[in-house]
Amino acid sequence: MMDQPANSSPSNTGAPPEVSPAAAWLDTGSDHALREMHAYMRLTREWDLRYEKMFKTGALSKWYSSVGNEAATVAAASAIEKGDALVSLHRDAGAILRHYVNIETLIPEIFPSNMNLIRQPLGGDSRERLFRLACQMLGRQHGYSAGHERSYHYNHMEPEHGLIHIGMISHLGSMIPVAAGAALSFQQQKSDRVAINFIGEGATSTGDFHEGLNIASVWKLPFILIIENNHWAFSTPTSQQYACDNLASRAIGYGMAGVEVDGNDPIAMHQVMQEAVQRARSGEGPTLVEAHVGRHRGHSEGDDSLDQVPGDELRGYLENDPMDLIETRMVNSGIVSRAWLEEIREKCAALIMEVVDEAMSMPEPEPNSDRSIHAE
Amino acid sequence: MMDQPANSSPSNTGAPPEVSPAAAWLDTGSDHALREMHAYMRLTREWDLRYEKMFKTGALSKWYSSVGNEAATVAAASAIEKGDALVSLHRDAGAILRHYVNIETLIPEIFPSNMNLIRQPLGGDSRERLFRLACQMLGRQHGYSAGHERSYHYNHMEPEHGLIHIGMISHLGSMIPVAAGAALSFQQQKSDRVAINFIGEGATSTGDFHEGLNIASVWKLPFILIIENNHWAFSTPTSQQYACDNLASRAIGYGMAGVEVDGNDPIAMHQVMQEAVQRARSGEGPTLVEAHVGRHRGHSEGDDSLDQVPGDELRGYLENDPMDLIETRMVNSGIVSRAWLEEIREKCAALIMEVVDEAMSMPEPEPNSDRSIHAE
Amino acid sequence: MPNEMTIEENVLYIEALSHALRDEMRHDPSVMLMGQDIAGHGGAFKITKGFLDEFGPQRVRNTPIAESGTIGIATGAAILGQRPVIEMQFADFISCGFNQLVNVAAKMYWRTECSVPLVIRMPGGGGMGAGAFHSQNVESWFLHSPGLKVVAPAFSDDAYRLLRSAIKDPNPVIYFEHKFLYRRERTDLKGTEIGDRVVGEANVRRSGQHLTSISWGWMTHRVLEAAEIMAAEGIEIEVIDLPVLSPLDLDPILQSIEKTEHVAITHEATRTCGFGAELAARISDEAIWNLDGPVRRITYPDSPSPFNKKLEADRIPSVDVICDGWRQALQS
Amino acid sequence: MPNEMTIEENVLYIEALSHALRDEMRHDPSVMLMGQDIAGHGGAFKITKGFLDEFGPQRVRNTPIAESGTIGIATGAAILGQRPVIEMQFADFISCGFNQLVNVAAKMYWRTECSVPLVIRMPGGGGMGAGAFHSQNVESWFLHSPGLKVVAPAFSDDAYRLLRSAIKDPNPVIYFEHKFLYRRERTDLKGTEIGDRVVGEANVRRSGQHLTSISWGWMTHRVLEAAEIMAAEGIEIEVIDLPVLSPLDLDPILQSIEKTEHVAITHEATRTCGFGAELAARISDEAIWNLDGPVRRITYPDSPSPFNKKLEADRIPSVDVICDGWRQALQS
Ligand SMILES: Cc1ncc(C[n+]2csc(CCOP(=O)(O)OP(=O)(O)O)c2C)c(N)n1
Ligand SMILES: Cc1ncc(C[n+]2csc(CCOP(=O)(O)OP(=O)(O)O)c2C)c(N)n1
Ligand SMILES: [Mg+2]
Ligand SMILES: [Mg+2]
Repeated sequence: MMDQPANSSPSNTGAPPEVSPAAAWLDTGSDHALREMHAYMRLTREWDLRYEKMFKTGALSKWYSSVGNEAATVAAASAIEKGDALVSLHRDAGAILRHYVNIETLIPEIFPSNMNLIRQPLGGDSRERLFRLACQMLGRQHGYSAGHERSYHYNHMEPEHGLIHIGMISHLGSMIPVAAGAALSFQQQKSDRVAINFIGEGATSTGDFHEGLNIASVWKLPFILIIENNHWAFSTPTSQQYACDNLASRAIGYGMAGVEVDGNDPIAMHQVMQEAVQRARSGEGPTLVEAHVGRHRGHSEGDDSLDQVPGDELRGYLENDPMDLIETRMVNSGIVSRAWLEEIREKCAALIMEVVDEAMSMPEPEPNSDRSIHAE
Repeated sequence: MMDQPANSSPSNTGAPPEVSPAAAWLDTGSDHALREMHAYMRLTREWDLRYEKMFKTGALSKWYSSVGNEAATVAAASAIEKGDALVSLHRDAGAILRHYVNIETLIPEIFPSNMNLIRQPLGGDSRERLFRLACQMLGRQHGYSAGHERSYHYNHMEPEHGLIHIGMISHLGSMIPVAAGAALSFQQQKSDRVAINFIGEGATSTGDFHEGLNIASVWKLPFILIIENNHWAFSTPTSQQYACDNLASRAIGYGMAGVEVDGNDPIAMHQVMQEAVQRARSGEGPTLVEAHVGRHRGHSEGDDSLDQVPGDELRGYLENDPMDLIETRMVNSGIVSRAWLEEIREKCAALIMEVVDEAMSMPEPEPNSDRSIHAE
Repeated sequence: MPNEMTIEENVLYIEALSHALRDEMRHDPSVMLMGQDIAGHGGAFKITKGFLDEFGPQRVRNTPIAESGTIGIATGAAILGQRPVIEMQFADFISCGFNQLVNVAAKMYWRTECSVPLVIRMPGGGGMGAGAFHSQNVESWFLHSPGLKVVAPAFSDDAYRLLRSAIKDPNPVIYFEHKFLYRRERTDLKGTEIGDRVVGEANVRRSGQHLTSISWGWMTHRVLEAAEIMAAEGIEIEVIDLPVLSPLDLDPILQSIEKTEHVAITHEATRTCGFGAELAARISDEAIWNLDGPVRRITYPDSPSPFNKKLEADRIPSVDVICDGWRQALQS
Repeated sequence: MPNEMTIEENVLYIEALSHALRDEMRHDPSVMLMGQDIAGHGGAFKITKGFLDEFGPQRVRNTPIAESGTIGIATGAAILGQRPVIEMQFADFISCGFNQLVNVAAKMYWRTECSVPLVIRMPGGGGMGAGAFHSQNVESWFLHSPGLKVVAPAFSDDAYRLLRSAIKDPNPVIYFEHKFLYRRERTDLKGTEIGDRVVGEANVRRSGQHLTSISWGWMTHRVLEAAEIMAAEGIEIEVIDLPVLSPLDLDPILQSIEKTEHVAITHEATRTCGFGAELAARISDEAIWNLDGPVRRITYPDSPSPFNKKLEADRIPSVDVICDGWRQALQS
């Protein structure tokens, strides 16, 4: 019988795995790193809270919340650069916002002027991107799919700024091979760019997970798949989804690198991602990252699927809210004050409110049943 | 990064892994065990040689040879009993013959009268089964699919004898979930029966391999999947098929038992299978068995795919022909003489010749384009 | 086991489905359910809420997210005596289990004479702004795949009766249930006898002498509405509903056409190679001399489903579009 | 890069495919091939033999046995500038990659305005006793899936020209090549201009005034043979071959029917919801007043393909069956 890998994860108790220490390379700049991560996490949190509210008031018919996923997604996207491909799923607002938006151009006072960002920002108009994103969520003409597709089901390309973003289709697992294919295009073009993609732990049961990762590893594609393991797929717990100790161990079966990480810790997450990106850029092939995050909401707003989550487990997730964790850490280490965090929160909320209100006032698309199904 | 499992296999050099010792439980009866395995392996070998010849003379339009797979398949099927389900692929004549036929009723002098068979044989008419199998290979009316399906693409059920055999469809991987479903039916019926299924190493890349094994493990189904790793899929070597050290390690990612074994050694193979069957019968769930076998022939007769196999590697396979290995072992340990082995060979060849000739003289089916697509 | 029937007035379509599943599970212990989130949660639409408690985790199984694996496992279990009923969370996801369905399950009986008593429940259709992947009507793929039976009821009573028949049938049955009807359609369950096979059915739901309309699922309701409007104009539409698409019962259609000499097919599926094409082909083959005009097809265009509701509404045949289609058919 | 054309006489269908791939790979460095056993071995049919040596392992890639993964990866690469051409080892295996094709690749442009220049080569069709899983004709599934183009050439010259056009086209193209024709059909490659899009084509391959026949792929050859027989009886068939099924060029068909007033469609695919149904529906919708009889469909029955050659031959429309179908069409 095969040995089980040594570092199996704690089983799905409420508490996430122990917080890993920040990476050595970030030590000197860790104040900066925390501030940067935090700003985007906060922007993402306010983004979601806004739509959750709109769902409650009936202004929106459906919403999949990414509350709880902010540390994992923001930190993951912090590891990619101009020309890299982001392929996102339904709880990846953090990755999208991190990649699309230079927050300091929208809220100039948010960072000290001498702050080094972890990565160089993409060029282009952050405000317009954020605005179009809001239009997209609301099915407006000005959204990225002109009202034809829902929420995160769109692509957005700005070749002039090296922005490559491929959104999801509903069929889970399908985007894994597609994202690996983006990585293949880089390999073919002999560029050192990489593609990153997200997947829920539930969708690791799909055939496309297997086929996509296997080919990616055989072809040594510059590809990173991040499992956002929130321990529930709709109403299905991991015990009914898979029987292995941890999903990162599947990497063994593909002969690729596999890492398990606390997805509530953006610094640990970022380090893992940096290493994976480095591996990919240097031709050493793909990495499977399993990031444990908490399940804070129902599967989608308004459903009662949270009822399936045992009270203890849920409490563990809420007590380890990545927003709270990072803010406590920042305050405890004296980087910022609670008052300043509150100011940031208000600024982010105000920005989102403004953008979403503006999007709400935009026109819906006009009937066009002749929209072409073929590129001309 | 995940640890690699300790017992990784030798990479695909020509030579198979070292021969494991026969299992302790077989020690006392190992003469018998070898004789039994050998008889069925020889029957299988002669079966294939006959069709290979018919292919060469044009009497048959296509043939996938199972030469080289006899030890693995015969030993695997020796581990199942009445009421268990056999789900076979294209190189599993050994398993089918072992399961269908009581060779001692066809060639009464083949075993000493005091010999204990590893398992109790199924009841029913061995000669008729063998004959119908030949008719099936030749597309005759009397075959198991009445000429509608090719070669091993058929099912055969004899409920009164506890014979449950589901054959393949062409689409590789598809039968894995189906075989797991047979195991599910046993679980539902609270019986302790098991289902075994075979797959080539190439077809482990299919999504159905993943989906089937994952569900089987989550549901703890009494299911055993045997990978016949002949290191080539048509013309594709394992280096272009997967990047892991060995396929048994995939079991880790499903939280199931996984074993790598020398498929040229029927005693080692049988031991592994016995353990797996035991595990399944006692409710401990599925096992993934990776049996290394040699690639002795082209993918199908008459193609030139063997040209892709490096000469050294091919030589290694031929030198480790499981027929030769077992016969040398039997002779060296004084169980039988070369002359007796030759007699067995002749008897098996004569039996096959007779049955196949008889099948050749049988009528082909009559046109019936109204054969029902629905059960009435 | 008891073979009890639910007899109840004014039953929601979605409740009819629950009743059928529950009654059939009580009746036949080999019936088992598989699907994503169908156990504790009761499924995305709560059709199996409470089933886990009544029937236990062996017979009501949450599956991993693996449509192909699930259909394959159900097929294997069905060959050996179980009667699995699979819930697709949405009909659209069947594409992920397509091979198992069209190549393994569908062809099994013809190939091997082993029967595969398997039902796949397919919550399908649009009208709710659910976008390109939660709105599709894909019956035609399966009608073009020999070996499957295909059901698509429009009314609660048909839904109840045919779901039970589908489970009893020894063949794989693709059972399309329309999400738009779940909480909108109500009919009495009267205890109509339940067949142990799915057979062709073409039911005249309204009589008329000017034009024969053929439809199924949600569209039958729009057609009935449209027929009211036309009646006010003095035009009487004969409305034929097809709760069973395969096997097809063509005779009532041909008889109706003999009377009306005009025919229109309305479907929500995209146009090219939809079932409307097959019906049109059959009708013009067998009844061309009775026709006083071409067979009209009133369908979704060849397009994915838009998320924006206005855009979607622009594509689904509306009552107005149906009436217009009929007027044109009658003019030509 | 050179845009050279192969000009050669008497070229086998299978060689035309090789030439098209090679010429297009020489012309456009973004073209890459993926498929099982296509590299060193040159594919199950040896169409890409020698390509590995000429173009190297980056552009000629053996894939693991993973149709869905392969199509998905090709789709991702296509979005970002590659032009992948996938070889299915047999067309039948497309069912394993069905979701990627109909939901990801097909809908991508409509959803996102990102184009997916992808070709899937599908060695399909029967006639060789290859059984239920190596003989299917599944074009209709894809014709019912908006966003795909579908090609099915009958002649070497069309095969060459349309494969090159398909690779240049910015859309996913399902390219059916018929295995029975591989080593039987020969035509001259004359250097006909190559479009950079696949557009509808309906080509009159023989003129006649009594009946319009529509077909594609292998069946066009049987139809031409049958037309000879009928000619000897004084009946002139107008043979229209459709090398492109989608987009459909209907006009030449309607024009022909205006003249002949009779029409029959012959296809090797199973009958129900096959493309014959769509053609029959379109024709009877747009040309019913020109028809002097129903639209006949001469097709495979709704059945899998038998292994035994006699049983198979009994199902594929033969020259005799085609002639009979026509005679009936002309009588009615
Ligand atoms: C192929 C497929 N099957 C079923 C669904 C329905 N579905 C949507 S989300 C979901 C659960 C996803 O769980 P997980 O992958 O863990 O992601 P999470 O929502 O927890 O982030 C399911 C079953 C789907 N989208 N695709
Ligand atoms: C889904 C699918 N794709 C492709 C094929 C074509 N094919 C038939 S056999 C084969 C190679 C199989 O290799 P392996 O699984 O290693 O089995 P082996 O023949 O070596 O025993 C391939 C690619 C198939 N049958 N099914
Ligand atoms: Mg989850
Ligand atoms: Mg192999």
